[in-house]
Amino acid sequence: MEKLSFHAGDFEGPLDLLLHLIAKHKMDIRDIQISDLLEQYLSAIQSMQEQDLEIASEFLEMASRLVYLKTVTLLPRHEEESAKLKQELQGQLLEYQVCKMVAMELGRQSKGFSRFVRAPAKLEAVDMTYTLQHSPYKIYYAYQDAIGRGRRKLPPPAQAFSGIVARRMVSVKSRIIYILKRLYQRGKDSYIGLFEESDGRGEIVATFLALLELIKAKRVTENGGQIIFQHQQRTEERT
Amino acid sequence: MINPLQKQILAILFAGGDAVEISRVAQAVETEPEMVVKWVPKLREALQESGMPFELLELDGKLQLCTAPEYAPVIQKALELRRNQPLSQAALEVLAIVAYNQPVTRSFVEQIRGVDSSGVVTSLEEKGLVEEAGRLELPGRPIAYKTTANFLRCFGLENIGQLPKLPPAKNTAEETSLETTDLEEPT
Amino acid sequence: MINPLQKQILAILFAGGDAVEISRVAQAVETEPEMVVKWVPKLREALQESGMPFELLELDGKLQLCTAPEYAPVIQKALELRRNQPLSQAALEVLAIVAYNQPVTRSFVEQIRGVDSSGVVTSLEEKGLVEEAGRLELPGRPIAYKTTANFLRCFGLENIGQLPKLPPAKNTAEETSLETTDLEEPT
Repeated sequence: MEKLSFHAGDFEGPLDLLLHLIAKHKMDIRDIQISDLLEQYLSAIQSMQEQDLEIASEFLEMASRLVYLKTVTLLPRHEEESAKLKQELQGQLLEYQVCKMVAMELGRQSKGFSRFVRAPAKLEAVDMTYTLQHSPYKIYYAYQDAIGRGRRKLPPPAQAFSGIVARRMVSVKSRIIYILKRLYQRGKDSYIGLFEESDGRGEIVATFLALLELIKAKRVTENGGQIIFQHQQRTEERT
Repeated sequence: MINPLQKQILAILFAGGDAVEISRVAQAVETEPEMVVKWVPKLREALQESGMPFELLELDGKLQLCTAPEYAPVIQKALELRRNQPLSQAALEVLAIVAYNQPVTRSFVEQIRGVDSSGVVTSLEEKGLVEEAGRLELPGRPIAYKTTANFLRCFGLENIGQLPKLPPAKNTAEETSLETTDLEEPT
Repeated sequence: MINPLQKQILAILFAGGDAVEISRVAQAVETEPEMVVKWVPKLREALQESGMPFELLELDGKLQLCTAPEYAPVIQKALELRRNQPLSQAALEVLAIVAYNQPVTRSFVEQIRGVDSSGVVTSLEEKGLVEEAGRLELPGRPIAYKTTANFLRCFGLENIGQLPKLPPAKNTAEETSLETTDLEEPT
């Protein structure tokens, strides 16, 4: 096999080296022959070593990844995993290839820093003193972020629960009382009317469940969209 | 001839040095941001007609006054500025990843490039081409990066939407032959 | 209309910012210093006639391009509008590190955040939120920073002791249950 010669900094990383090998050996990026690629990759690494080039750990990591991929490919009943690993590598190579192309295009488009700007004028009179007001907790949370812990490790503030608590408050029982009160005054009400004052999905659902309960208990009847209050003796026992 | 408010705008941009938000310019001269935007062509014309070697750039909601590119050599000579080294391939790759995916974390960049990129990100930050864009709601709350107004200026763009179009998306990559993934010319 | 060499002079003075020696300008545009001096009235006239809000000053063998004095108020207004832009995440973090650990050096801040933070420190100084607190007795005698009285004012504190207490130190953090983190309700 042809002896490859490399120079330090020739490649941005293992993906760059792989793309180079794939192009050089006219392989199809979407149909990589892992054993061929591994062989070429290892010989490239070896050639770097022979030249006493410092090999970044990423190159060695990629070598072990390729070895693993080849092993999996050879094992029976591992077709699925090997296909998945191969696809991962191909996806990464394709992505990096796009990155390289875009980088090249950006480089071409760079105006070479040829437009000069001024340094901002130093004006003695300008008062830059910050005057906005913040809670000291802003500083506390920023500190948590800065030391990499993030605010997720903090107990959630009470208002985070407010939504849950508010929804729990709408019990079916409270809506049964609401419907009964409403009907007791008017004798009957339209179906839609019962939901008029409902605030939010939770309350609507609770009202509907309350209505089902009342119909089941025969406390109300439904007739053509009208909900009619039933004056029954059981009324007193039930409440 | 430009009107007094327009003169004030030029004065602000001159003294501001960096790109100044259009909204801030408008507030200072007591007019609407829309008016300031409307005046940009007029101001460019005035600079041109009076033979000023300056350009007025609109960069993503900001305005910046800078010298026209043809004066770069004489400025470099007079101010004894080192000729700017073109950006390295590594720097361009990182810039490309940040520009097209912003806001992004350093580990996202490293995942695509397959190599540690912290040094490159720091140097791009020092060059004023990328900057911090808060932290992402991800484990460890990693710092996100975005490109700057200075990046737009250096690459002759007015906003990120003017970046060259990407080759077809990944999911169609199966059918796309490599030859067709040529980048389109920026318009 | 001004000639190409005169345009080059304006470009140099713009980019130079501060006053630039006439001899240096002359050398860059490849002419005699006397010529440059002779062109000064011509350039002033051109700026005046085209309504540019700029002035050309000649002092001590140097030239400087600056804004005309009557624009100082509007420039001041525009720059001051910047001062009360809410603090960025990066600025808040640096401020928090200084606040909880003062006096601290810039390199301590950078060590904690893992990124270069020099620009942020400068801008916090400009905003009167942190200030120098002498030099530390460490190699290189680095500058230490502390928060200011204005910092206390902006965050509604009477003294640094009133900052929300930090959860127990890192090494015990793993075993600490969430409930024990002594956090008062934000008001």
